[in-house]
Amino acid sequence: MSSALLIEQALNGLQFGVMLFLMAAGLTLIFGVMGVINLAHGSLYMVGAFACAAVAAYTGSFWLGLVASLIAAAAAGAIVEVTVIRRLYNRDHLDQVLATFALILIFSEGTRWVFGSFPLYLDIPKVLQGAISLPGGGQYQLYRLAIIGAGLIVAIGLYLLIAKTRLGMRIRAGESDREMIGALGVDIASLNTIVFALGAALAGLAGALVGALQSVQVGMGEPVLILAFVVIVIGGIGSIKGALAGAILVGVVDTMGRFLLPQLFTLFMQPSQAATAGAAIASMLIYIVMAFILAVRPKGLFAVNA
Amino acid sequence: MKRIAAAALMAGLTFAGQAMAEPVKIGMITTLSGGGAGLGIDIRDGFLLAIKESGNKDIKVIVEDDAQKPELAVQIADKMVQSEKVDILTGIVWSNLAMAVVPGVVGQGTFYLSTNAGPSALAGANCNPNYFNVAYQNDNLHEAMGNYANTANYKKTFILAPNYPAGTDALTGFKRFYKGALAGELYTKVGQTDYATEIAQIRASGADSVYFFLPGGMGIAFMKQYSQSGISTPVMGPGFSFDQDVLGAIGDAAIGVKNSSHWSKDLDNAANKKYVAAFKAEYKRLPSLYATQGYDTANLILSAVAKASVKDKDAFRAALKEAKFDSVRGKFKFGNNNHPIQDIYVREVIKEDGVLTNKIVATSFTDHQDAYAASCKM
Amino acid sequence: MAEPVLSIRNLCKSFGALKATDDVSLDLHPGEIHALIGPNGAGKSTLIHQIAGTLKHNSGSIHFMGRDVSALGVSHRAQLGLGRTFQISSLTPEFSALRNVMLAVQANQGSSFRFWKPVMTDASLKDTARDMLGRVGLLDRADIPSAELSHGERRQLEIAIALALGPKAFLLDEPMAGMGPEGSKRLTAFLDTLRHEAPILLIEHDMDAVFALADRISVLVYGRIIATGTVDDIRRNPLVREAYLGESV
Amino acid sequence: MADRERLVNIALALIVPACAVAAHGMGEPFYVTLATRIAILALAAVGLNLALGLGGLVSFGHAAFFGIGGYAAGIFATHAFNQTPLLTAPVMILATNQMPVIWLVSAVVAGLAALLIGLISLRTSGVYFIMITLAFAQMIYYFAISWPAYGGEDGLSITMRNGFPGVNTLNPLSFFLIAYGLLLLALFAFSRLRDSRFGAALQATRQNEVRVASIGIRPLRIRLVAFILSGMITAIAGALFADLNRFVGPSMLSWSMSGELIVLIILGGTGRLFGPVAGAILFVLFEFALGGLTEHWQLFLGLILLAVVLFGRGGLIGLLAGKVRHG
Repeated sequence: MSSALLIEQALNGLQFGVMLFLMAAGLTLIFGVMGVINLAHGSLYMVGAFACAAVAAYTGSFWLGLVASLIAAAAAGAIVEVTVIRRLYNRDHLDQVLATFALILIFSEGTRWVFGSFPLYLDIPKVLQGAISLPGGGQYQLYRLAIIGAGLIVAIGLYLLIAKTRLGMRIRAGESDREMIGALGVDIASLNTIVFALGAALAGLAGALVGALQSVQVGMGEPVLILAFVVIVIGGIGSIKGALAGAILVGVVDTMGRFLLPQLFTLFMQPSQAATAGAAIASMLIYIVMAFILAVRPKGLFAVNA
Repeated sequence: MKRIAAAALMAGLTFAGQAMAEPVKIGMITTLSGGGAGLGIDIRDGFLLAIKESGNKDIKVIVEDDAQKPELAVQIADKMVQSEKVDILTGIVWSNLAMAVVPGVVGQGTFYLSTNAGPSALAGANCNPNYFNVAYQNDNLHEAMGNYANTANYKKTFILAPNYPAGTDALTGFKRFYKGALAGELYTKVGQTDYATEIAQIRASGADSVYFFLPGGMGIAFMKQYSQSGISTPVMGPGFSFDQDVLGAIGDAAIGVKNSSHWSKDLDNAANKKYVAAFKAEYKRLPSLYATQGYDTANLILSAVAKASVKDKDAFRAALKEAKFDSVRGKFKFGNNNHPIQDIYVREVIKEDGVLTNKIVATSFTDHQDAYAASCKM
Repeated sequence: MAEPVLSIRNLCKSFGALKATDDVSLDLHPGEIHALIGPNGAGKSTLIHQIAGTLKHNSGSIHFMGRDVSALGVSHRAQLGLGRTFQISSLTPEFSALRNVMLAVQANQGSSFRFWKPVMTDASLKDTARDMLGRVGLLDRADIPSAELSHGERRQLEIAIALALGPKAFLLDEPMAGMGPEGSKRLTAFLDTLRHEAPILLIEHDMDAVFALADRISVLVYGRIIATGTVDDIRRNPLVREAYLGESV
Repeated sequence: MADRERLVNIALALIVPACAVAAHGMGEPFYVTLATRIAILALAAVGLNLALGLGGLVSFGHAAFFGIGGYAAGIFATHAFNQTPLLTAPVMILATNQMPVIWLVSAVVAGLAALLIGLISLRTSGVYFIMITLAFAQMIYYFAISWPAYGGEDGLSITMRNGFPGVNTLNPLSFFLIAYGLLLLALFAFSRLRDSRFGAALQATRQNEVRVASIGIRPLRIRLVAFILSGMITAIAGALFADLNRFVGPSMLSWSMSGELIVLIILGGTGRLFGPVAGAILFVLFEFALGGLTEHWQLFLGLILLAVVLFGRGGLIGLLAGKVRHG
């Protein structure tokens, strides 16, 4: 295999990882501040993708769609927080799991009711079509590079938000001591709503960005949700840094596994068999990696309050 | 309690003579919720359209949603057979659901007519006289494309499919007829939505063509990403990856793609013209392959009902097997294993009045039968 | 002098820049009550946590019954005979007082992997547990869920649980807290007899109780032990008077 | 209160077989099948209730054990039907179609899986535990999909339902009675275990882990054993479920199946002896009734679940019999 192909695959892994980061960052932020596990995070991703596709189809502009996806997902997140999640802060995780599981059913069927049963169309914007040359003679798609860039900007933005702003200070305070920030006179209720909407907006952004690459359809959020869980478990729940590291690790391991394992297996198997066996192991690879990491570090790579 | 779509309610008029006929109860289990709902809705709509057109008020259709869950499909099938006492079951979209439901249903002596799924297990050694497939055997469309790849003079095709039985069957089907060399063979994760890795490998392989089998959202994602990546290597796929239900989501990226199908909107026969017009009038959209299979299945049942009582199993079975109905596919007959012997065409995706659709460009097979018929002892 | 039951040498624990335990050495001899006093935030509970194993120390050693227990977990140390009460009552809230103690008896018997016989018909558990509740004067509250007990009653229950473990040493973290003068007096009398069963490391703010009970006292200030000695030694120690007694007595 | 719960339990214990027998008498085998489905799902949930209700271990991966049991039944049935050995090397193992053997195998295999999963996941708690169990179940799910030997995504059809000595399992009522008998057995075992020394330690571990450790009981061991027993019971239910449907496939291992098992318990009442039974009755009836009403039935199912979590705490048993009292 050529080095150009390897570089291209590494970039693919990075891009996949960055997309997972957008999902995982919201999940981990919500958990860190509110202690809530939100299974419906995948639904917010779907909401973002549908909003983007619908608005882009209506206005003809991907960028308006992107804005719409942020607004729609943030709004959906805020509504969910105010109507449902708020009642669950003092409940155990079991109730949170069940309530957000119910929300998945409601979101999925609700979306299907509104948008119908057929997948929607969403294409990448004109400016980002095409590819650029890689060192070594390869080509890489501009849009995917843009996703990597957007993800890194979000990562830096989140870092600045949490490290430098008043909101970030409150988030950090909330992570370490929920009662204390109440005592300091911070309005916890609105802080929670804002954080939840922020996490939702990140999921919506991921949905919109990815929606242009794949099919915008009901149920698109759940497979990503489970991967995002793996990411934050590996990274350490509640840690944004961990989410970034975990996401890129999962993205690269998954991509490279799919790429290299079948080729590795051809060394001692027939091509057809190697292809299926390699693919089978590749599909389990990130879970195996997760198991190993947890065996060594039960609280993940960047454990909060270890 | 149940959704009863009685043809009589829809068609209105009743005739004294028909009122004497024995009622026929048909149970339809199909996917009406979740990500795969579009396929089931098309099957149902096509099926009910044919029943409505017939004006036959003795046919009762009970429709239920399986949510694409095999366990739920089995439960509904049990209910329909044991409690509703339906005479005929139909409607399942997915092979894994069919594998869960069909053996039990036909084992209990109920007729099952497949509107889509055609797993090889039910076509070969486990064929059953009460099981009729009105769609295609799963391998057929892939075989047709393999055959077409020879005609198109492709020498180095890259093939890929999800890593599950239907996927390996698909590529086996393609290879059964394809004579060139393989530039590569890949199995992707079921439900995978990002194909950058695979596309990079296709680009690096120097293939002269690509054949893929990626049903549903997987195919949409693959086609979009493939076209966005700027590769110009021609793509081939089975018809259902380029049919009316998904073309809108793929967009212009699909234009020019060759795909195999046993039906196309532009097939030149009277039944098809009438069907396409009626479907558009009724549902305000173009019919898909799935809708067509539902429509043909309903018409097959109607033709058998006209000949024999559904209570006389042997006579009714014979009437079904005769397949004397006006198929929108033009000609249609069953092989020894109750699977279709039919022509399979190669279509090309075009844009017509601003809508993406297909037109036939070649015939890959004439009177094609599946590869498993020989192992069916029937 | 007999071998100490509990022997702590040069124990250190820091949280970031804060030295919560700073080179602490301490012995607990058979039959004695060794009181640990110090102002709030001096690191008394942190020290108890390290002895019990709920916190890991950074350096130094903890020997219990002649054995280095530094590497052992909480439950292992408890099995060796460390009977601990918590500063803030830590019970199984849904269980009655009796069942709380029964669980400790069961743990002491080392037999939690019995799956079939109902505990409520198990005389060996029930009778022993009732004895323990009787000893701390809680027998008439045996069937009340521990969440519904009064604060003082929960303190008594903590001690009953520790008793049920038949420990080789007691670690009592402010057992008198919030008890009221009458209760404190009774508990003081009770602890006075308890020292013959096993020595007690006692953390307590109630100075009357400490001076009445303690054979020796160690004074902890900012994580360091500034003095150890008899009651009279400590009363007279100028360092202690300045750092501690001067402010709080 | 305790007496009222007993009354509710007896009513629940009688209502399911009464319906099954009545349906059988009226020649409505489907309703017998529905009752069997209730019994089997309840059995699976009894298993989960051991970990979740008594131990507070919110396992979001119990579908793994359910599916392992299902595959054991499917694989044995296939080999027995084709008269091929299960394993030829290193030792020849022949397949049997006798349910008791299959249940034993299901339980042992699931127990081993639970041991491995438990060893890693039980070192964590709370949300970590939820997500890790989910992730392990997904791993097994993907394995089942891409493992071609036993059908992969298509699953495995069971041509002949497995047998039980002296009983015709093809008769719906007989099969119901087997499933129901096992359910009663599991409920009995659950109640004994809950009141036993182990049960006391397990429930105490849920309430206050530090307290349990400080009296010398190792919470990890208690939880691990509970998790294993829990997985074993759920696996036996899985074997029955495959026999009921005459089919096993990866969907039995899917995360939504794990979610449904949790739903059953909460609908019925977490930690309550008959909670799983009440929950299974409600869930199957919802699915059955709503599914026939509208194609958007999952939306309404979601709304009902949400209402139960937000307002109906304690589930059906909590509603009928009041709060839990511990002796």
